[in-house]
Amino acid sequence: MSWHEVVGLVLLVLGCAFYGAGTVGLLRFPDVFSRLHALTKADNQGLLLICAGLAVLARDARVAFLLAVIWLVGLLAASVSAHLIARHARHAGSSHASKPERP
Amino acid sequence: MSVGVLVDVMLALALVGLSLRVVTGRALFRDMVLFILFGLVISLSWSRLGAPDLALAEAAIGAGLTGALMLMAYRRLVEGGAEDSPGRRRSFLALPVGVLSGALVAVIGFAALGVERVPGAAGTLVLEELPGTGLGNAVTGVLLVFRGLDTMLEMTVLLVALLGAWAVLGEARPGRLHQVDRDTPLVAALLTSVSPLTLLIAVHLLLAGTDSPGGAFQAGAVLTGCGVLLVLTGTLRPAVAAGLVTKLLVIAGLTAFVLIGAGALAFGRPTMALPGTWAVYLIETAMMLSIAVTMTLLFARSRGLYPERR
Amino acid sequence: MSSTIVYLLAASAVFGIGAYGLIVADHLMRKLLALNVMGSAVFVFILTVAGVTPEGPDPVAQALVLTGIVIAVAATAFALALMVRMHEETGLTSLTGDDDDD
Amino acid sequence: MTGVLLGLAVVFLLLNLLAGLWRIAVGPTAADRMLAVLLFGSTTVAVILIMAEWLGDGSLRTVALLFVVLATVVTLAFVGTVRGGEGS
Repeated sequence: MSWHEVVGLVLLVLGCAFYGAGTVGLLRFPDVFSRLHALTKADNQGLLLICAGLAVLARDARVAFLLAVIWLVGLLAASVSAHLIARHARHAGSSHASKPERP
Repeated sequence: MSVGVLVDVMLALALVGLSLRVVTGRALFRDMVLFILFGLVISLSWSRLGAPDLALAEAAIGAGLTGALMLMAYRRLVEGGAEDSPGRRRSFLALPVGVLSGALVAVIGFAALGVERVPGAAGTLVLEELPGTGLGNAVTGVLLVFRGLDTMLEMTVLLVALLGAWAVLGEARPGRLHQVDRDTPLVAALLTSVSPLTLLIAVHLLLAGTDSPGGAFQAGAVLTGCGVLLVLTGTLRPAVAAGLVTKLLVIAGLTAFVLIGAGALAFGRPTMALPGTWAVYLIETAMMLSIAVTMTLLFARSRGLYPERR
Repeated sequence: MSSTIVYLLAASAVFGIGAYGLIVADHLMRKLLALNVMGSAVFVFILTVAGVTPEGPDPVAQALVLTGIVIAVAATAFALALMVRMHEETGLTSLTGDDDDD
Repeated sequence: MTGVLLGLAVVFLLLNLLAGLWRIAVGPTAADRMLAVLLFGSTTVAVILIMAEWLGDGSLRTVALLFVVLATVVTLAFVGTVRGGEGS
């Protein structure tokens, strides 16, 4: 295994760890907003690390550029989505713990 | 290779589990959300099976558009006072029918897998003949060159679906869409950055589609995503009547197909024989526009759209 | 080869589940969900059974499924329009006529 | 070696997806479910990107790009569907 494979795989594993943490947060945290907090870390940081790792593995400027674009757009989409959902949740008045079942 | 099979098994389990929850769930909204995830997993399966053309279409349509369509229809039902009834019919037939039809599919599948592959099968023939068409993507080749008639008829189906939807549309009610609040600047930022990007990707898919994964359907689906985004944010508003441009765009794909396909007859060539790569690009562009406009109208549940004036 | 069998079994199971749901469902939206699930199962089935060429799955099967995906969403959109209109006219969301029984 | 590790990364992320389904099953609010969908979508993008490297199919990166670009459609449809304050 050459150095770039090692570096790429390490970044990839770190990214996966962030996703794992995000999932744990989604499952274990008590209310919408703290879950949101956990999840956005996975979205931003996890995807960044995975993209960086894959770019190092691929060793191709075009691929690296595409991965950068994917991460940037993903960042934008995730922030807007998270913002909209948080607003929605606040309007729905579910800021404290859980409310009974109903879409 | 065993890791590959492990991935396959996980995807398969996710598919079965999700479909089971979608079908037997007790809250309609939740089941629609699960259905969206089902589309995501199907898209992952296409990626895994080595069919990026399908993964592209599924990502835009299966995971995005169908889900958005259902959520909007659900919204209208709730607005109209419909109850989210978990209603379920008791039927002694249901379980046996489900089990038997599943078993039947499995039996047919295993029988089909057991049949020995002959060298002249359609797929290999296509790959053999492909260099003669000037196209590099076998799927696009099948869609436009080898089975052009099917694709033309598909455009007809799309048109009929739209006409049908127009026919059942209420008279004076151009779908009242509930727009997303626009007082948050993020939505505007999203629109200004994402909609040009979707256009770019659509054009890229269209042009790349002759040689690599992509093509009119995928490009049309992406463009539909852009249209739906604009409708959802209220940038495009439903109109009561269809304008001339809208009507022309809706029939553009079918028209291009008929003109070029039947025009071949006038020059003494077989029907649907395309005269060259330029014809492929022309038809694909027309199809992309038709698909995008038709689907966006189906989504907005209106006869036309007009841009919001501010 | 074994992945083919995995996806074939999954497609069969999902198809059966969809068929079950189609019969059991009362709400039209739920019937539509079941129908779409069945459709996806058929797509997976077609692609797995069609076999592979050196350049990925059989291109004819891929074109067939691609067509199918687009038709399915068009049909779904039409069915949803029909359902919404029916609800506007009659206030019902199921074909049995009695929404409330469970 | 690299291939196996990439495959294992895919397996790990798929396990995350399966675990996230639990949040959708229990809710309790619609917003919770949409959050899970958000994570689901993001994880799907990561899985497809890793698959592109793993299976050596570069066109899968376009699929991933499409996913991130259209990820907001469903969220917007959701926010437009389930009105704030309507929840129960």
